[in-house]
Amino acid sequence: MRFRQAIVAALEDEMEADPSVMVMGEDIAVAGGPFKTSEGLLDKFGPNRVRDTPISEMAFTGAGVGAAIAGLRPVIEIMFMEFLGVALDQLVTGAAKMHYLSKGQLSVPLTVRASVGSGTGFGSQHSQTLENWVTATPGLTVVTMSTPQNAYGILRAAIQSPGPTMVLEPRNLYAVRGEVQRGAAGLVELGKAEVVRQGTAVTIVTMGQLRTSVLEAVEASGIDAEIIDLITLAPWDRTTVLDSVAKTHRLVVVEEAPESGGWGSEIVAAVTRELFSSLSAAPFRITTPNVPVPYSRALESRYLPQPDEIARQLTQYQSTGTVPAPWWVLEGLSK
Amino acid sequence: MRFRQAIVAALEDEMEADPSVMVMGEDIAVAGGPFKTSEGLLDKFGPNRVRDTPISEMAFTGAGVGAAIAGLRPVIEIMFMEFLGVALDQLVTGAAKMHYLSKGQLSVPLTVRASVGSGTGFGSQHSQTLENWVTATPGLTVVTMSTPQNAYGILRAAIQSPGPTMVLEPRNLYAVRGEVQRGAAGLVELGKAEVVRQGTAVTIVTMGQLRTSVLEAVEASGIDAEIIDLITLAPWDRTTVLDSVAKTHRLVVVEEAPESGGWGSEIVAAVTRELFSSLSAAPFRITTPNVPVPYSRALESRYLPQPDEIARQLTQYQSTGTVPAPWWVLEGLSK
Amino acid sequence: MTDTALSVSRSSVERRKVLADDATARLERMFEIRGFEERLNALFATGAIHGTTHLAMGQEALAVSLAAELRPTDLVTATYRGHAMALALGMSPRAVLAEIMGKSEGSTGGLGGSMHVSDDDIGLLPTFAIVGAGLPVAAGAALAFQYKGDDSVAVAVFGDGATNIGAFHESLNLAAIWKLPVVFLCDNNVYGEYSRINLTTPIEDLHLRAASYAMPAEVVDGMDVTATRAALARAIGRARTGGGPTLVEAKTYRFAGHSRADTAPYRPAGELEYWQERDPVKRAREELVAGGASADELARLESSVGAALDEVIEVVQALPDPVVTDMFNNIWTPTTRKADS
Amino acid sequence: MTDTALSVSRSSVERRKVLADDATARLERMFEIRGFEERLNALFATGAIHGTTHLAMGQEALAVSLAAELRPTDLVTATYRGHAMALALGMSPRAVLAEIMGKSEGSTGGLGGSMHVSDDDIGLLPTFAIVGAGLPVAAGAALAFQYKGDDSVAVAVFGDGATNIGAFHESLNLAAIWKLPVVFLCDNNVYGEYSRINLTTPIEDLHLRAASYAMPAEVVDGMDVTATRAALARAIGRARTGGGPTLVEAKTYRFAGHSRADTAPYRPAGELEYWQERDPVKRAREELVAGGASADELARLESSVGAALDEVIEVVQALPDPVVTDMFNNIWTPTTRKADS
Ligand SMILES: Cc1ncc(C[n+]2csc(CCOP(=O)(O)OP(=O)(O)O)c2C)c(N)n1
Ligand SMILES: Cc1ncc(C[n+]2csc(CCOP(=O)(O)OP(=O)(O)O)c2C)c(N)n1
Ligand SMILES: [Mg+2]
Ligand SMILES: [Mg+2]
Repeated sequence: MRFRQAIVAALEDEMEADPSVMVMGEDIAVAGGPFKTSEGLLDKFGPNRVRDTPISEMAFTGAGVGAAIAGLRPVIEIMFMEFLGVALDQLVTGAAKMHYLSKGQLSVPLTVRASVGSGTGFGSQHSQTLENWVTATPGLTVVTMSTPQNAYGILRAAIQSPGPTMVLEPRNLYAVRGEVQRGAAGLVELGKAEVVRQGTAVTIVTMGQLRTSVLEAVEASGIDAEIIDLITLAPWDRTTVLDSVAKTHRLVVVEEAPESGGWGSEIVAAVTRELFSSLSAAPFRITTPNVPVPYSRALESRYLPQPDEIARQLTQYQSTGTVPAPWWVLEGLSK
Repeated sequence: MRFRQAIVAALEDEMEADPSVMVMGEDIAVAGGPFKTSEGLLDKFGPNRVRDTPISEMAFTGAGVGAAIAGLRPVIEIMFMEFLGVALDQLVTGAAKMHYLSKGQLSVPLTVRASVGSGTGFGSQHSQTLENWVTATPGLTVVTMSTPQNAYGILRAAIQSPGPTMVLEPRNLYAVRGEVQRGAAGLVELGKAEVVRQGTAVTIVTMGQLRTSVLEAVEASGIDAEIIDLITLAPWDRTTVLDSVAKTHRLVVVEEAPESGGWGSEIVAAVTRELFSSLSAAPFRITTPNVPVPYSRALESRYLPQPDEIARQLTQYQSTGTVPAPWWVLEGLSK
Repeated sequence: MTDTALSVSRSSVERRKVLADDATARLERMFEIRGFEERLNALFATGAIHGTTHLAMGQEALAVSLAAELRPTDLVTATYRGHAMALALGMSPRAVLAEIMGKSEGSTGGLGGSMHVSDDDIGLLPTFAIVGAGLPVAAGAALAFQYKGDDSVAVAVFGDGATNIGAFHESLNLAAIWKLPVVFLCDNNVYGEYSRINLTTPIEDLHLRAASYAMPAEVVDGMDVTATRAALARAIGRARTGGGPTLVEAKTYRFAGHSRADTAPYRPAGELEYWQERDPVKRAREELVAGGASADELARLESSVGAALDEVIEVVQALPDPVVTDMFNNIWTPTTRKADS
Repeated sequence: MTDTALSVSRSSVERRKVLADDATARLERMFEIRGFEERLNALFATGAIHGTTHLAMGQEALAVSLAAELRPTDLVTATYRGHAMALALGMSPRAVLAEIMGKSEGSTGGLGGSMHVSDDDIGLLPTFAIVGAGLPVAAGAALAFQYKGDDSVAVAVFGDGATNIGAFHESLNLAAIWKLPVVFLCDNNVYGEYSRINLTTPIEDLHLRAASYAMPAEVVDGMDVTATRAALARAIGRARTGGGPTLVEAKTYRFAGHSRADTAPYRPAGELEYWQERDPVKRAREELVAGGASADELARLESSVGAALDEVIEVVQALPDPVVTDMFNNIWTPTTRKADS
């Protein structure tokens, strides 16, 4: 099935399993969702459990918080991650601290899904990933997805989790197809990274839509890389990453986030702190440039690190042990 | 004068110098500001230029954007950084991209001031620093302050700058006293870090209210540290930091931000990338723990890295070359 | 007549229950709230307390009438100006003060503080420090009640100033379109921080804003405990019986400044005095006396409440602080979850 | 009669100017907008364009009447559904299409795209892709005009759905309390995305929401270019002469789906047809003919506009893409500033 159908399947299976699960968002009911990630749910579960909201992200995100406190397991859809910019308060300053501010009495089993990322021609206000809005928030779990299978398993795990969980869904993957194992076997454990490919020469940490590009780049370059899909970004799986770098002695983070402020710095800094003396080369990040996401297809397709760019940087890194310059430096632009 | 009076002085001098400078915010006019950072301005400049707003951060932040585009130089006060959680959209998704989205035709000479940080007993929803909400935003300059003198100079420079600038003011410093040189000599250049103390043994990067704690810790420990106050957090001054670490071969970032998601990882990752082979020990960060800011004075006073904790970690790092554990690990808490 | 010393030691649910049918108990609770806040103010002045506080003197009638009408299974979102509401709803002065003083016995173990008192037993969520933030959350709780088909009600308490923030508008719209069992209770105390309402809001009768949502509205003299209770009874009853949300505007007045440091120099001359004439505690007392109660007995009740409060302060001051590692408590992560289960 | 081929090559200010006094020019512009969007839709269907687009067919009268009333020195914030507004205000089809096609000649050099067309010469800010985001910005521009004592006016154009978001409420309140020279123009086209207004909004007459801010309001048939222009003239005149803001609700209808992929299966039967009877282009044409214009000449005008548009499409498709390093243009930092000066 397609990635977006895996989302539907996860919602459907959780709604079947637990009558307290319900979904809300803009045009998710009658229309089945702007990205068809809730198609058929209204027919199956009715208007009490599948609700179209007004254009009011603050109200329905906050309503998700209140409903979660009062016993439901709401799943909120934020159509584009940017729209949290009008409602971030409810999640970061509110929901994430509710357990803390109630001495553990209250739980907020809320799932907030948001589509993220570039590649679909939506321009600079509908293409950011913006993980940094939510990652420095103790009490909030942040996850992302990269295949139809893990989309299914992660979303189900997020809905089951008793704390608030932000789910970042790479919009550009919604149409991707893949096998999906439904049911308990398809679940994904939150807080655990996935080792996508075992290798000994270098550890590559990535997530979201770049997982596929990294795999392609690794295959093209013939480097024996260990590829880790982080899946849970906060709190991320230090053990899996550290164990891998302890073995490979090298780290590259490939991320859809700007060179400045991107999430990969956290991985690099933590790994360097713990494994400095066993590193055989500088850890580094392959990122997007420090620019708003450009619209023109000719530009947007270069904005995100492409397989050939990743392969080029990896190859240079592995052969010289030095950190390669990104394409824009090679094209004469300073950082 | 006090830090908060240096803010007033900066506003006053800019308003004198440029009739297009005006200030808006909640209770900043008649009452002189909740933290008295605009005292006397209403009397001096009148109600057209000094405006009390309704409790509507989205409206008045956005109004600042519109007024800036239409020729004013508005200075917006966000009383507590958290309140941007209801208005972040206007700054990150809007203002920061306006120059880009107009082929450079439009400028947004907007200054958004927000008080940040812990230490004043305001609890978990009024004590965060939240730099990460704004730092991955190409087009937005983010600065902070640490002394009455640089508060004056930075704020004036921010108001003069043709791009949108977010000014993070450590609330806990408002009452601090210091000499302030007004006028051109007191200006601070944005984009440039300040070397607060020259030294050869280790580079310490810090900013905001921790600058003083770091100075104290360095003096107490007798280590010949080079202390850099970042001042501009985005885009930060890579040259000054890299030059310093090239000399000292060591880096410690001391920051008021959680271990996960804090801004210091960016510094560590960039320095490691550029100077890996010349580092003599692992760079690391001294941070706050991954918890919401606790209220009880007994706890809040430990939340922020204290001079003795900083000195302890520095001393161990310098004497052993290994990264020390933070206090909470010593007290039996895992990360 | 309720015994104060006893009521202090009762559970919050029991402390709530006595208000429904006993006018003297309601007056007693108003004495308690007023006395608590007066003492709190004095404690702050001595530096014994960290941070800030927001007093609700003048607004006691509203708190007590809401408490008299709600069930403990209903749910309330209130604000940083929430001590009166917390005491009225049933929290003991000891629990509230311990939290404000950052003691480990406090309702959040001293981790939340003055702006976040809470008590799950009586449905009081940690009070909200962000203006307007409680409204969507109350709407969401109401959604859960509606969803489950139970007849509980959610109440969002907020100020006049909060009616200018987006969350107010969005929440009322959402509640109206879904006919949620929620009461939006606007405590119009004339000021938002240091700004009089006319400086920030183009209308003074905030209940009129309900028309934007085709929502029923009530306006009531919030200094009058009897009238307020009747208005709230109508709104709560409507919500409980499937009639959807109501916007209730209670006209009150903030006798104290906005927060600790504020002496309210911005008040027009005579305004405070005008409202002090309408002091809700005074009025509730007069109403009781007019109904036959002994003025002397009420005075004795007031001083016994005061004495009990003095005792509470002594006790709470001696309570232990949390230990430093307590700051790591109650932060949910996928890993702690496993540890818990 | 205006020559289309010529008007296409005129400056945006000149293209604006012709609308004020010439009903035929207004109809011509409506032909142009309708023709542009029809062709755009077809182009999208062939895959020649990346991303998404939002058509405003059925809403042309509103765009043209606003353009006829505003000065180029006024300022407009519009939405992602902004091509009609951009063309009406004066942008050439070539500039708009080049941007939509991501060409370097586009109004932002192809960096912004369909949702962010802009032209500083006529005060059209990059159109807003976040619902409601343009309202506070328009209020701010109006504040600047008021501050400087100049008689310019700001206009925020937004949809019915946008009246449910917080920014709408906050902006109207702020504009009202400060009496800002701004017009809030709600293009009530009955739908927000795939949701009919009655499913998201408890009232259908959105101008009634002005009462929450003691703000004057107008409601007008937005399919009627003459009536709409008159209503806008009153609101803009009020703003220009110190009378403060107005909320104008124009009743229109969205003939197309929400965006590229949407075929609008959710419409009640007969609704589209009802509104197509009221097609603003058709009505404007009939009005002109009733006033004595030759139907044949208007038909020729329409086809010459179409031919000119076909030419524009040919030309724009052949224009060069931006070069990849262009994505680094126009990002302000303290360092670029020094480089610039
Ligand atoms: C979003 C937000 N903006 C500003 C503040 C600062 N603030 C705290 S209380 C207050 C005044 C609120 O006035 P009102 O709603 O009338 O409630 P009252 O304090 O009178 O009970 C303000 C502006 C805040 N806490 N949250
Ligand atoms: C804050 C925000 N939420 C949701 C969206 C997604 N969205 C884009 S257009 C739209 C519908 C807007 O409806 P309306 O205001 O009536 O304008 P129309 O599209 O009909 O012109 C929505 C929900 C958005 N862009 N911004
Ligand atoms: Mg008030
Ligand atoms: Mg619409």
